[in-house]
Amino acid sequence: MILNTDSMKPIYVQIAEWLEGEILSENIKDEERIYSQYQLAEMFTINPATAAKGLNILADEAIVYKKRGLGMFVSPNAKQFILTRRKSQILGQMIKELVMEANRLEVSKSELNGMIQQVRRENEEE
Amino acid sequence: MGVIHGVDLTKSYGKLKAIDHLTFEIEQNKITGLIGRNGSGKTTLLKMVAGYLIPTSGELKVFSENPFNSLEASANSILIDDTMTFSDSFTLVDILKEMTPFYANWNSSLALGLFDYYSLNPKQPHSNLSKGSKSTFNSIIGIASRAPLTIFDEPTTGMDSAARKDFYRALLKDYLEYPRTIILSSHLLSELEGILEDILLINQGTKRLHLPALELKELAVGLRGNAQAVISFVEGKKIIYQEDFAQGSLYVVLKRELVQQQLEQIRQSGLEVLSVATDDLCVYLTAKTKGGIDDVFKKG
Amino acid sequence: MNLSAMNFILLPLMILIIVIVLRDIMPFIRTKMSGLFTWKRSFICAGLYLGILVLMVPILYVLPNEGFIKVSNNGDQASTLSQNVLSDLYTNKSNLPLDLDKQQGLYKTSTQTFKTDTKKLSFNLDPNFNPPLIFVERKAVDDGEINVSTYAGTQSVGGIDFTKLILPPAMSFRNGTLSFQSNNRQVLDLKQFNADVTVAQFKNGILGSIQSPSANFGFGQVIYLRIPKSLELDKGAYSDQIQMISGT
Amino acid sequence: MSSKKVSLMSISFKQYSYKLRAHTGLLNRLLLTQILALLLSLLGTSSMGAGSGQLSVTVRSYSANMVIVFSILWVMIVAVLLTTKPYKQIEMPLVGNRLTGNLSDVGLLMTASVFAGITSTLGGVLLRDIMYFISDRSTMAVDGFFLTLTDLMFGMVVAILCLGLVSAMGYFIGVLVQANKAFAILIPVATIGALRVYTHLGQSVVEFYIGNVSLLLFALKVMITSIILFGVSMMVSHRMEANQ
Repeated sequence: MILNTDSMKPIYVQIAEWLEGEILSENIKDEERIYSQYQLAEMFTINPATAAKGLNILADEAIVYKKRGLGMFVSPNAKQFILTRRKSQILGQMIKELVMEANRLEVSKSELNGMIQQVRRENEEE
Repeated sequence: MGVIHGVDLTKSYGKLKAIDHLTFEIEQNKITGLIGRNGSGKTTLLKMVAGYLIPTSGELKVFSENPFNSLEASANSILIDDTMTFSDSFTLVDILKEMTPFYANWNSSLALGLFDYYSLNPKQPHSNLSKGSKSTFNSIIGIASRAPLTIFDEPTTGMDSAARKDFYRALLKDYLEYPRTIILSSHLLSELEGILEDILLINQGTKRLHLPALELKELAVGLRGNAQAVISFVEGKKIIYQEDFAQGSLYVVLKRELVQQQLEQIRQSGLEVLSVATDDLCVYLTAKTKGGIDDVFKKG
Repeated sequence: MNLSAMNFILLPLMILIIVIVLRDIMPFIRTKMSGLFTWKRSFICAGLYLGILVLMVPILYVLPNEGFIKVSNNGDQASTLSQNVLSDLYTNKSNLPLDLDKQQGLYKTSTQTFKTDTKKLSFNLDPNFNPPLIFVERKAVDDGEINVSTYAGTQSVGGIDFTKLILPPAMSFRNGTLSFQSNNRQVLDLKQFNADVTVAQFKNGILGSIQSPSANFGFGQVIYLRIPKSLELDKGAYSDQIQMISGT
Repeated sequence: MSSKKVSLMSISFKQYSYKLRAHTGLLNRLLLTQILALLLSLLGTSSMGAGSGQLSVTVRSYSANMVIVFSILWVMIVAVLLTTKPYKQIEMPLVGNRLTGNLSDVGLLMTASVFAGITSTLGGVLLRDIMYFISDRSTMAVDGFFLTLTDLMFGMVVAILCLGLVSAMGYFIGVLVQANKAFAILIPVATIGALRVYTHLGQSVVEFYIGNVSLLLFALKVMITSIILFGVSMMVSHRMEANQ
């Protein structure tokens, strides 16, 4: 992954999201050791403090936990937790914006639903 | 723990104050970016830190010692800039060997490894190098020296973008392996922002900001939209930058903390809430006058 | 002495050339050949240079001390001596005949023997010739031979005795006439090695090292003739220069 | 991170060893200068002539004087050059301070003086060897040709001392000029002025150093003067900023 420095999102948030993605795709499984801040710093050419902050976001949400002297490990049910949270927060926020944009473009409720159905169908066909 | 302490530091050349009552502290084993526009006093400050120049007034301590003419400070620091000169008696590889006895932590294998990687001509004298190759070569010395205080003054001048990326990556990797205090000066923040921990922004010899790089990104917020609506929200607040955007439209930049509570409200009133690119923010913070280049044309 | 004035012009000129070499040509060469003169190569050059110079010392000491002009440290004395001898000869004061060969201050430059069958000896001297003194001694016997010896008085410049380098006058004998022809003007280019100023100042003092050495010059040549007992002598126009030495 | 203690002398020596190799360009110039001076010396340095009627005699004197004088000029130029910005700039990437820079310069100048003193004196030997083979010995005075080893050693020591003294003067002048450019005009003006007012000044200064016959006394005078000159140079440059 290449970080997008111009993005609105701070780099550490991008790091946290990338790590969540790794957990979601089960590249890192439950109870497995997650990358250290130094590994992350080297992987993404970022300052280790930035990487640490990304890890801290996950730690704050208990997605990872610290084992003394051993590093950070993925919590049990981390994947489930991420899925739930993303559904409620990220998807919720996106839908909010989607609805706002639809309103601005004067798209009716049924029209919007139709468009969503359409995209889902297309994805299923693929 | 701080490695460099500056208190009320001033350096003047005649009437011109290159550094003007600057108080700052650089912390140990952090990568700090010294950001400022051309002529903002970056080089003067770094040369004082490296012990080349005497402060006109104020106090400066590096490793708790006055760096000017200090052997101790010199042994623990290195300043890499484009004025570094080497005798034509030395080939590039000679120079790398010659540096070895001076710097206690010098990493020869790293120096030669980087040298090979950049495929510079080992038999060439330093004075014949192109600007970019010179910067590249000098940066090898800076990285390999592993000086407890390593200072780079505009290290990527003339380098192509691939070489810049390689430099930042090499510096970071060696920093991870061997943490030390590093100062990087640049007029351009964006490309090195990622590897920085702290940012010291100076303008006309004075400090504008000194904060962790992570905070800079969230320091300011931009509001764009209907001029009246924007004004109603920012009334009475200190505006960092403002620009007439389109007919009846206004773009303002101000500290995020001033409007943090109102952000939701602002969004709902149809204004765009934008994050401000750090580079732009630096430009706004170091602008000599209010407004931008556009004002020149308006008046004309 | 005008040559030392030339040196005064030459030295600043050389310094100027050096300055030009250092100032203008060197940077040009340096940019052209930068990278060529690495410190290793320069050290090798300097080492070789020093090595060669050091090697020159033993070479100097094994060079045979031959063929040089011996410098007489009593050149002035010898010169005075020769003058005295000659004036004695001229005024006929000395006990003669003298063995000039053994006389200090005189150096025999040539000897020649001519057979004569005439009864009379006449002379022919080149008018361009700085007139030499001719001494004539009658031998006790009639052997029909004229023995000619030429001598030169000690000549030295700055202690360098170059008497031996002086060419004898060219002479010929035909039909009872002994002719002396002038050589072309003889030019001698002498060389001497001086101590460097670093050493000289301690030996002679700063002024002593600059002082020019003395020259003893010009006391000309002497021709000594030994003629058969009964040979008639015709001094001709040269009676001033020809001096009979009365034998016993 | 505690900073390591560094020794002044060890850094000075490292700088000296660095500069020795960095400034080989100056060494090359010495060789060039000496070879040129040697070639000129083959012409003979001073001559006198005399003539009488049939005979004209010139005596050419040969010695290493020109090589020595040129070497002295060289060391003077080197000493001044070392204080100038382009030469000081090569210290910048190195560990050190003003003092180590000065000490290493002094070391360099001493080395230069020793090398130039030995080579210029030996130049006289080379000159003799060359003359032996290329010139007619029957016109060459033997006196002074075979240098004694003592004279050779003596000459070297004196040459080295002279070169050292001149380098100290050059360095001192260079430092003064760097401290204040006005000295570039002031020094020549003052020198010429002093020589005008006290006509014998030059002579008495020369007399002071070489107007005695004891090598030991000469060496002592030269060394003390050099130490004073270098010492003052160091004090003057102590507060000077690098790379201004």
